[in-house]
Amino acid sequence: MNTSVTAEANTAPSLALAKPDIKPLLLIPAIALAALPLVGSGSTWMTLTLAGLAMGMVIFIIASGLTLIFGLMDVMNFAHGAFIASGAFIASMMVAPLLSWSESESIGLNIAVLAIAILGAMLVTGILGIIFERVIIRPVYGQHLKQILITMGGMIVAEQLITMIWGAEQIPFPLPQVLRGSIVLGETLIEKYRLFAVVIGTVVLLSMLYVLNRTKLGLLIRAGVENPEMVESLGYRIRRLFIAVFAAGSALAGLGGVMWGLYKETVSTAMSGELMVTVFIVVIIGGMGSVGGCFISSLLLALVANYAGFLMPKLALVSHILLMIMILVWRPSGLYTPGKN
Amino acid sequence: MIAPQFATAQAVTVVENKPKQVTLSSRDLSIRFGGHIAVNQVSADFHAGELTVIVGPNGAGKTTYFNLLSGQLMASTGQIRLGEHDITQLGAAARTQMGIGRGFQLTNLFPHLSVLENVRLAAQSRANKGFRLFSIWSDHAELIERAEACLQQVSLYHRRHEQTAILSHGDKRKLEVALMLALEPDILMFDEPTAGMSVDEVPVIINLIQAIKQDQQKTVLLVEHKMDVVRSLADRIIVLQDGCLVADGDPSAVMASDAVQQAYLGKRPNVITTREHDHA
Amino acid sequence: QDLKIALITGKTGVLESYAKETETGFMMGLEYLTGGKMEINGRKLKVIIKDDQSKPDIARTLLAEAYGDDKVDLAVGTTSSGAALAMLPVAAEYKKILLVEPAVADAITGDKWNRYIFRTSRNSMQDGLAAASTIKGGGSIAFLTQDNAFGRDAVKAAKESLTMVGSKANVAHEEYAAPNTTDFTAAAQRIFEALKNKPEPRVLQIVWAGPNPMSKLAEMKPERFGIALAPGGNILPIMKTWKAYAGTQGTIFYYYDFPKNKMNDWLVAEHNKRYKAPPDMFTAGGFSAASAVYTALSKAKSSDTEKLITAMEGMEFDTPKGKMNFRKEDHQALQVMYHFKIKKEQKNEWDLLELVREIPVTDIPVPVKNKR
Amino acid sequence: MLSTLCRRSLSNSLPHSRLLNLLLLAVVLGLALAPFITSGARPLNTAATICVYIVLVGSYDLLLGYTGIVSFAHTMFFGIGAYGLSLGLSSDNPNWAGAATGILLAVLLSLTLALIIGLFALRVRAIFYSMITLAVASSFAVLASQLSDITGGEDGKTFSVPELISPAYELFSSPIFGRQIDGKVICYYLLFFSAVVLFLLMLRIVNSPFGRVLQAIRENEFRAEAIGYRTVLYKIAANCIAAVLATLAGAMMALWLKYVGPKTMLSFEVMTDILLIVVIGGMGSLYGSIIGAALFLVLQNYLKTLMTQANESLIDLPWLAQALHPDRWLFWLGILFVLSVYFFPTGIVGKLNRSKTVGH
Amino acid sequence: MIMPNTPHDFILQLSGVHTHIGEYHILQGVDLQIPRGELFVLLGRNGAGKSTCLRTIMGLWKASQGRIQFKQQDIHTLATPDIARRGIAYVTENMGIFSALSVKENLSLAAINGAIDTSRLEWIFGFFPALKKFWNYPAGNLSGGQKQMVAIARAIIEPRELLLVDEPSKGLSPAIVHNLMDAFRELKASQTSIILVEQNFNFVRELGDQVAVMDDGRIVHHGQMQALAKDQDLQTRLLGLSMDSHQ
Ligand SMILES: Nc1ncnc2c1ncn2[C@@H]1O[C@H](COP(=O)(O)OP(=O)(O)OP(=O)(O)O)[C@@H](O)[C@H]1O
Ligand SMILES: Nc1ncnc2c1ncn2[C@@H]1O[C@H](COP(=O)(O)OP(=O)(O)OP(=O)(O)O)[C@@H](O)[C@H]1O
Ligand SMILES: [Mg+2]
Ligand SMILES: [Mg+2]
Repeated sequence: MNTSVTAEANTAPSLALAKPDIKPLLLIPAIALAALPLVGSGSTWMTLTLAGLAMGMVIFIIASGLTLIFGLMDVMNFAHGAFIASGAFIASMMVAPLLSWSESESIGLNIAVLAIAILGAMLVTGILGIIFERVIIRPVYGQHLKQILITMGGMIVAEQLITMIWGAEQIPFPLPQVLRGSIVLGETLIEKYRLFAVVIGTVVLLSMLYVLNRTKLGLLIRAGVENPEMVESLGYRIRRLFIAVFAAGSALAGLGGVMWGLYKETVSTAMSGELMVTVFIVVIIGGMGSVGGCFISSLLLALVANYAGFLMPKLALVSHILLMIMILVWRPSGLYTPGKN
Repeated sequence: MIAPQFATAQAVTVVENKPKQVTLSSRDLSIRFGGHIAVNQVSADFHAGELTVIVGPNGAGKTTYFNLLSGQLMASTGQIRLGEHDITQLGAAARTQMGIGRGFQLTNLFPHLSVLENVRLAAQSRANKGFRLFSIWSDHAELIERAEACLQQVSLYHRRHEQTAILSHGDKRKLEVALMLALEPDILMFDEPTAGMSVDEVPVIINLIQAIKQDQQKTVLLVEHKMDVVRSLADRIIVLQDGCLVADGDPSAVMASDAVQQAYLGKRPNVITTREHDHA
Repeated sequence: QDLKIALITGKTGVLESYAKETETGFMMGLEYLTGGKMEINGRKLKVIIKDDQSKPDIARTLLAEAYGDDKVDLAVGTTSSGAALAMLPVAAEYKKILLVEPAVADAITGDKWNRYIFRTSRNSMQDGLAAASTIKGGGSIAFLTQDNAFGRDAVKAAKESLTMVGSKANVAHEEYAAPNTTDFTAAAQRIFEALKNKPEPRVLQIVWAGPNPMSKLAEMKPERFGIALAPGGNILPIMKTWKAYAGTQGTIFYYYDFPKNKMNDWLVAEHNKRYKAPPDMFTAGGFSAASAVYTALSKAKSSDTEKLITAMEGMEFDTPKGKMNFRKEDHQALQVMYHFKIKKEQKNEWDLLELVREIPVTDIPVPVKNKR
Repeated sequence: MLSTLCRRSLSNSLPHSRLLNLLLLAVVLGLALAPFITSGARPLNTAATICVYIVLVGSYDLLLGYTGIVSFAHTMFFGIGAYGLSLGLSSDNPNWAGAATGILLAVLLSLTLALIIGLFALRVRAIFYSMITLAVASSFAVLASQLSDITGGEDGKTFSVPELISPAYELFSSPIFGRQIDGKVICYYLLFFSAVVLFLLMLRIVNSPFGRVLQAIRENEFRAEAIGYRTVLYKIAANCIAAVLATLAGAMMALWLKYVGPKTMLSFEVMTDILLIVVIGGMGSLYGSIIGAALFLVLQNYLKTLMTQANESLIDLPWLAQALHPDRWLFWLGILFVLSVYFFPTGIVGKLNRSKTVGH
Repeated sequence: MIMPNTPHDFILQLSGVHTHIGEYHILQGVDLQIPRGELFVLLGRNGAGKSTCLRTIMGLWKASQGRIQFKQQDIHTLATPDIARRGIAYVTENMGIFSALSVKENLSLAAINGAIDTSRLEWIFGFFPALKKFWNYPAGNLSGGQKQMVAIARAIIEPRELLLVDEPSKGLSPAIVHNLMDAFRELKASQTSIILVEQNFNFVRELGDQVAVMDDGRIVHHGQMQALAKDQDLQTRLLGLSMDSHQ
């Protein structure tokens, strides 16, 4: 009761001396193994685990943009969902005329459709992100409260714009032929789409880790959030960097939208709200803006949801929230704090 | 007073002449940040009516020691007593209410409130009126008067209605002092109060501390790097180095010790001493 | 004096697309029936459209406003069941007719009903009975639905329906998944485990409000365990994505290609012309509501509530689905349903279903459940 | 004499701007006379909702504007109040004793929950607190829809109210000033006076020494602790006070609507509305809740009508007409919101009241 | 005042600079000429406008009127990063530490032209040994004086033509202050020009070449340091105290 908040923060072990922290990483196999005897059947367990891990990848892709923006720029972007939805809509619009390609048996054409959808969506949402940064976010850097408020305003406007442009109806967004169906090994089954998600997720993870850990960019942006004037006095055009990060985050949201749209095979305005709570939870329990933490927490969340859904469907109603509370009790600032790993 | 056993040979042994009432004391107080021990087994007693200056190189642990005494940080080991009470486990707010007041080295204020309101809040805390839910704050005129008086003492009265955020650095330092005054603590801990204050204001603060010192009920702790300030105020000097207490005692003796001369004042004692004597 | 009708729907919010269909259908219905003149018995017809955002409290207020301030003669609405249920007492308070369309909750014509309430849309029980009538033989059934009042009621109705139609099938499993579930792996695995060793045929019936998880389940290859899926019908844009699961069977209350009558022909043709797509379920629903209103007003020759009630109880009226009639006891419109199969060979993007059988009203013996 | 009384009941905190005072006076008079200067269901309904939202938003501002806590659990307390009242009244013979019991139990439940959340969560970083409250609130909504036997589930439920305020009751046989004094009007005045009392209470709290400490915590919690305030206690107290007031607002809302349901009481949309109103009205100034609630609810209720007209007159410009389609009212509200965060960061009240306001 | 230097010897010139912050008129016509390669001292009471003056040069406040030239080129129209890249480094009075970053990262950000030059780093470590010790430590956890060292080190980690330094000695222990004086001497020797705002008379008297005194947003005195140091009356008049009465 008596310890002040700041004191707790201050007594956190010295950052410089911390070793790589793998406990959160071990949590995943630990939970999976713990679930095995409960689930009973090996093939069912395998199906649940594989599906969960792959779904975790999808969640990670969707959350990665938010983590990036949140972690580096300390902006909680409530409008992220709108970017997700626009990504999906844009992709579905781009591939609509290419229906025959995506239905064709040719893998090349299928991949071409996917590439067009992904790149197109990322490009457009990236540009939208730049606009959004300019008109919405720029005036409120460093002011948390206003950020929450203004991005919520931005979310409302963006969602309405989407409805205005694409209407309220659901638009079909068919999976290309290669990604349809599942692979069955004995009684274990994995959907092809999920394998695809694993590939894309890995690419996103690795490239984010590379950019943040091997370049000055990550440092610069974190410094810029704390004290933009100082960073400018050192000679960096921090505004441009912020824009770049925001564009990247939004493009990732667009990618997330494509992935989510492909999973659901329809695109609708409801998409923007659907996953937001999940994504926020992922970002929170991953630790503010830690890419690794976000990755692990996405996988955890999806796995736990699958096991809970199988073992006790009632629990699945609140499994995300329980997981969040448990992790925050264990580590009050999330699995990882940025800079720590 | 117990001389710490680990005090080095050069350290000055304590000279104790008149028995004084111990108000605040620490026993074997330590704090560790990861692998770094910032305050290491520090034991010291502080007395009413005495002004103790704490000196030591940058990073010696002076501010951290203050943080431990005033409750901003919790000790890893050791004990802190205030009069009869063991306060080691108490939080900052509780200790403040028991009469420990402190200023911060790096200015720490309520930026969007007015200068007066900053001080008024401290006076209100002193009067223990924070949980008055149903009276109107402006009805408590005594708090406002008290706050204005404190501002006058640090010559900030003329800026009382301005927003704190726009004060210049030096003015913020003064406000920091005023805040502590308004708390009317029995134990006052100043952390480099004059850093950044312009030369003509420094005497104002020194006189203020001098006046407080006259009150035999008050215990004053002061961290200061300006040697002339130290010399004009200190009743006793404590030296910290790398978290350890290495000397404690009479000012002139402590200042003359080699440890202080080399580790603190600089590696070229001859240069320093000449200059010190020039202006003494 | 003009005849005023309020049409309340959830035009903004989650059910926006349904509401739009209802409105289109309703207006097209009036247009068709009045021959474009928008007049009944020589009185000009005025439709006041209101948006309740699918929020019950707003729906109530709007209905009160419609009756009290706008002085409408009768009201039609609304999209969300919750909002519709909240509106029922308001109709009684103002002693004016509320024609419910397209909300489906059984309670509307069940225990929450009052004598001012009529309903053109089908209720959950009718859905259940229609579905049950397709599985009269033996076998095993599992249900997948949402874990909320809607889902539980739907399964209750479905099970009741099975007994009522005398089906010999056995209910092997009921799966209640979190309403916001997006990943159905866990639910599917539970169902497969429960169903796989039960007597054949094995049917998994899906009752889901909102985008149907049908395709997600199909990807899990239920045929590995000899399980057939039986989705409820859905709106066209969703069924469009089911193309890959040709052969799957289910029941639906309207599909533009099934009914053969003049009214439907006009609707399909006009709708295709105006909106470049065939009419959907809720378009037909709106159209039917318009027809009920038109028939009642013409028949009663007055907009007096009591006269209308008298006219409407037992009233038969034309709809794109053929004839419906308001049962006297609970004012529910009895109507046919359709047993469909997903087409393999599709002629165009909207050519999705083929008719297995039209389920006649006699096969759908909805019990009367209100406390009249 | 009278003016002193007035000033004191407003806790010496009347705004400095003449324009603002006029606006406030207009709103309050409008609300006081609403049944007589308007006719029909919608205006009265709008006025009643404004009364409820003044309390709801004011209590939220206590947290957001004064203490700097972003909580998403406010709707939960609002819902508890509403459900409490509905349960208290859900007998065959609804009476005031039942209502009072329902409200009392709801207040107790809210207090307990606020205390627990506060103890658990107010010590973590602000953004975490928001997320935790978001999670708790959404779990509560799940719970409410699961317990459909008592709450009516997703659909919610309607209930009747004591005779005195039910629509059928008529106080006088003939209309007064053109308005039949029926149960609805009596109910309206019940809400209006509750709102007045609760608002004055909140005004007193924020202008008390306690209220000033809350502001200090918002400004610099660390320093507030260092000058001797146990900030956790203050934050928990603020949380509890806000929760209780929100509970009462919930009861008021339910009493007026005679309906409770998750969409109306617990949904995130209600939370967004609260946020919009606080920001548009002006954070950190309770008067903002009056102006904000009045403006927002009038817009919400009448913006569409306006847009319908604009839309019809613009039929030649399809794109603009599309944007002005009444179904897109939320779009304009969003724009208004963003602009107000942009240009009136301190809200309408802050803008009008540039000189020394309550906050500074 | 007669200046011995020709215009080309001035690295920085301010003429008639006014600065407004919101409604406040802070700088009210400041004229300054900073000779190349010298250490220029700016004195004045609290709130006189010294820090505002440095911020205006850096472009962090925009001059509402007047002209600022760096190496004979206007810079008052430029954005801060561009001003910095012309060769000006700045130590702010509140240090502007990036507290989440380590000391190393703080310094490597300051090295905008690439990696940190190790020999220069060793040179800095010579003055501020604590930096070496806490090299990988998050800068936010350092002591007040250590943070001050990081702030100064950041400004000198790469050679710059002009340094703006706001009260560098505050919070530093006497030994380190001496090191700092050495550092400034060496920087001067390498033709770096310095504008120093300082309250420590000892410090400025030893190092200062020219001095200006500010009051109320104006320059009230401008001349040679030596002249001011000798003239006790002038000191008392300008600064409220003579340099010798207070060391
Ligand atoms: N919260 C913290 N986490 C980790 N290390 C800390 C923390 N606070 C202080 N330290 C370390 O403890 C040591 C002592 O710091 P402290 O601030 O007490 O020094 P100081 O004597 O006040 O120095 P100065 O004269 O520079 O103010 C420093 O090395 C500092 O890096
Ligand atoms: N953001 C601001 N808005 C308005 N006024 C400001 C702002 N910052 C500073 N001022 C005012 O400008 C004047 C000059 O401030 P400045 O910080 O330049 O003084 P200084 O000479 O550096 O003083 P010090 O020695 O105390 O650091 C002061 O009166 C101060 O109150
Ligand atoms: Mg210190
Ligand atoms: Mg300054």
